[in-house]
Amino acid sequence: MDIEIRDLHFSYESGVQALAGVSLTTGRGETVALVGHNGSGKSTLVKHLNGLLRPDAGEVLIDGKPTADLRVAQIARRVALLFQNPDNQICKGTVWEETVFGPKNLGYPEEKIRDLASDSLAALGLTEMRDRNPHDLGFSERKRLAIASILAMNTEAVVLDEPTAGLDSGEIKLLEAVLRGLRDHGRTVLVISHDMDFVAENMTRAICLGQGRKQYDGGLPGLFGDPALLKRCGLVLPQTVQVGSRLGLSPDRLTPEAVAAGLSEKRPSPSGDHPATSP
Amino acid sequence: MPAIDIRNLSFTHPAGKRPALDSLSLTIEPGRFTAVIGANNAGKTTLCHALSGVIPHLFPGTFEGRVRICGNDIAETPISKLALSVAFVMQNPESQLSGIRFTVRDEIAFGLENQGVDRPEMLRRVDRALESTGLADLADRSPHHLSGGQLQKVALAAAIAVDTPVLILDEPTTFLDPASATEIFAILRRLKQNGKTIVVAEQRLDSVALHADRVLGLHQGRLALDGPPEEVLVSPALREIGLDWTRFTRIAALARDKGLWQKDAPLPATLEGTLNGLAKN
Amino acid sequence: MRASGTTLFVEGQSRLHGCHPFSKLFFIPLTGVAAYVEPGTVQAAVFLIVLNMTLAAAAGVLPTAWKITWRTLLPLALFMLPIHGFLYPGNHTPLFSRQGLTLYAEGLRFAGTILAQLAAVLSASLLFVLTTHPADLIAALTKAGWPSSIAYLLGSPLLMLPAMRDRTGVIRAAQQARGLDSGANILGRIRSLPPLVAPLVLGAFAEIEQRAIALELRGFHSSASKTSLRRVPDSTAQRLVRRLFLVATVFLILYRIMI
Amino acid sequence: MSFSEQLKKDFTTFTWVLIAVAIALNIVVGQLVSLLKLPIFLDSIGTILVAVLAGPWAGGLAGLLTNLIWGAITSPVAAAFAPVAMVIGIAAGFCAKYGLFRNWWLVIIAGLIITVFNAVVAVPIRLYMFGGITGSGADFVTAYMLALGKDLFGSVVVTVFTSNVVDKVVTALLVWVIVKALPQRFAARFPRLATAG
Repeated sequence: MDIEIRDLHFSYESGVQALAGVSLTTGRGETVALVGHNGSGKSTLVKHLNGLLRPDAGEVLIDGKPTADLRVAQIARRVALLFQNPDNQICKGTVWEETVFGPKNLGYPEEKIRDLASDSLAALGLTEMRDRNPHDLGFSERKRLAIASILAMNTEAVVLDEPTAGLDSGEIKLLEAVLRGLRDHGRTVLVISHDMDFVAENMTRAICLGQGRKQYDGGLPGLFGDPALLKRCGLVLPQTVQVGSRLGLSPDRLTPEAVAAGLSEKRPSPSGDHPATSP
Repeated sequence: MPAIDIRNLSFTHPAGKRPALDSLSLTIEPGRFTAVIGANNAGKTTLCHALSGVIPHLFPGTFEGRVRICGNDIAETPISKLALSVAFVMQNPESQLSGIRFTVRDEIAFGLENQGVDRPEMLRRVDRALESTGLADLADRSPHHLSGGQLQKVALAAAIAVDTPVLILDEPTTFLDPASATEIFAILRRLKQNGKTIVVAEQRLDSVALHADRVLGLHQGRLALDGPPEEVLVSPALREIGLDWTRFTRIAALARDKGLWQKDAPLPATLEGTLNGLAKN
Repeated sequence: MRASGTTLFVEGQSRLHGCHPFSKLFFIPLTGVAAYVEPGTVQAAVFLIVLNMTLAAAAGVLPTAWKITWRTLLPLALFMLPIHGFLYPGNHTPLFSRQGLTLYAEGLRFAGTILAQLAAVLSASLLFVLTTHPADLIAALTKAGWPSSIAYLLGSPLLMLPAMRDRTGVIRAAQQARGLDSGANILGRIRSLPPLVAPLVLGAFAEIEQRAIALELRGFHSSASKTSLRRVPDSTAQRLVRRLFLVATVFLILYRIMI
Repeated sequence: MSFSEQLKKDFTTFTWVLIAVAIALNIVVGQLVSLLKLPIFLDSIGTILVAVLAGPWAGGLAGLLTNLIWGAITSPVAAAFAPVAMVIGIAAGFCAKYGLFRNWWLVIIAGLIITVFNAVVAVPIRLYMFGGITGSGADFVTAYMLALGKDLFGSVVVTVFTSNVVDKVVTALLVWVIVKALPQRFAARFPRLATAG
């Protein structure tokens, strides 16, 4: 699915201007990280993607069609949006009921709902908990449930706000597998995150917002190779790039494997006794 | 006298199928910075609760064994008296506010007011806490209009003001951005230098590697790992308790596989450790 | 210090702002009793309204007081004057008649009296609300030896409200994003109520445990005699005036019962 | 300190926070519902929840303070009806105590009982302090009854009852649904739930 945003402006009632002319397009199978410091307009931007906020000026097009005349519940069919705190959406008495809530609202046939919900729960490791009361579960389990219930809506685009907050490394691996699956099915994934290690290893493109404007839009190496930009946007380097940059490797080495490969390329002979680089 | 002394501690929640903590025994000497790591549901929060008196005082459940904080048996000491020796900072910055103080300054003073500290002393201690957390500029703001990171600093300042020898923190940085998390750890580091005993449950292993003197790894309520960070965080057993090495460690391990790491040199868990190790080769 | 929009409190440095909260609080029942004690006479009520509005002006809160008074009393007057004017059961002196509808003097007088009495009590309450920072009331209650739990119940809902209001917005957005259509007909709106209310209630309940723990661990129920960073100035004169208010209130009630 | 004393103490801190949360919920849900333009108020949902979970006196306190606080944040007129809100909480608490929050039709009866007690206190306040009129849509009922020749007292009784009955029944039902959905962890804190739910 293609999402296009044209010159989006938005100010809150309080007078705070959150977006001052943002334009971007995303296409099928892209996994895009939306980064920037707190209050940079990230959440405001994604709320425009499914009509929760309406632009003061500019427009949002989904597959070329403006969203202006569509209700949120209609756009929900195409773009699903996960908020940060799972407790702001969990409203049913069991894990299963919670997962089918979205698909039921979208009016899918019953059999499809059952399949989608079981698949989503399985993907997030919640199958055994389907009859439990969500509020008897721990925070990270509720967070996974919220992700599963968004996934079950089977939309062409998925927007996730801080999906890794509160998850441990095992749970993050589940999430990574889910994102890979979405990408392989040509879905568009947009992730707001402060977790640069997660971004580095799972996203293909970054959009950085600051002061309501787009500060950067492009591949991750371009972002991580610009220290001034990172500082201005309050971002830190992923651990892999921290090592790589100090060793003079280019910032396109985003995984430990890539960094290690870079090291051996730099120094094919391991017996050498010179320091690799000076910091 | 150890700051914390745990003997054979077990705790089972009323609806729990297995114990949240299972025959835990350990002592922590005063002035140490101890990190508690583990997957979700490994028992980190329950341990923090047991170290601050929340268990057994405020949670129903089966409590066995003995926990002493600065010599006080927590099961036998009223919680208001325990508050003199241990302060607790929770994961969620917002729900740990007193809820009845309208400014940051008054919020920080809340614990002192409850202890009956006289006003001049209170002012001194509140100012010092504001200073050491960098909150002086926000002193007259409403705590309910602050960001998560700022709120977490308010919670820390409140703990600093009551000046307890022991400080327990339960995943204080989970909901914070990296910059705020770094600031929190910097404050904790200064507190440690001032002689506080600090126990922090934490998922950010890179921060743990930088600041902790000792790391406790929990797995299903049991103490699975215990040692200095440079041992625990690079131990292969870390994966057995559901955690991953930091990427610094992983890079070093891959380098070792490729022969780019000194033979028999230990793996590091910090950026500097990795850089130094690679430089040495 | 700002009350940050939690109550109607208007910041200021006036003498009324500096008065002890109890002094202003005790004035409300006195006004109420004085205005209602002798039904039918408007003079007392009007005198009190003028007095209170003068005090409000002196405290610099007259514009706010004036606005709230109108906002409250205008709808009341719009209903009360015609309903009682036309339909008050005690009506018998017609004032004006047209197309079978007759406006009566008794009904209008009854409505006018009630409105004046209400305005008197309202203005006295506004003096208290507009010039008392909630933190001062809480500090005063604690100092007077009230249980800390009562102070907690008065203060903490005020401070919880903004966050909870924000949460209702987020919950609405989250559920709409999951296809919940709350803009439809009335049946749809009723059906959308549980998915909106349940997360609000359950989410708030989930925090109760942590809030209770935080209070306990910070010695909220410690038996030590508590001190306060915040100072609420009081004086012998004010204490005397408060006692006077109380005696006058009781006297007026007894007077009403006896006569 | 003995175990039972301790338990009692724990219970109260938890209950105090519950009451505070319920007060905020009353106000916020009340505002949410008026935003959705529904013909009910739902502004005693927290009060009734507390009453069911922690008993009549906790419920009464929640109601009383809700209106006092409401008075401080919107207009002091709300404070005049604080006794009404208190009685709603007390009545709901006794309904729960005597097992009326067990199934849906008993809950409807509880809603009716609450409406009756609501009227007992609301009518005198509305009558003597406000002359029977409070400046809301319900005043049309009063006007209609007066036009039919009823006296002021009778008209106000009818008004108060009709304008509250649907709201109180719906609120009671919603509370019943929420209490059923409470997690075990939470329910364990409230021994009263064993008898009420």
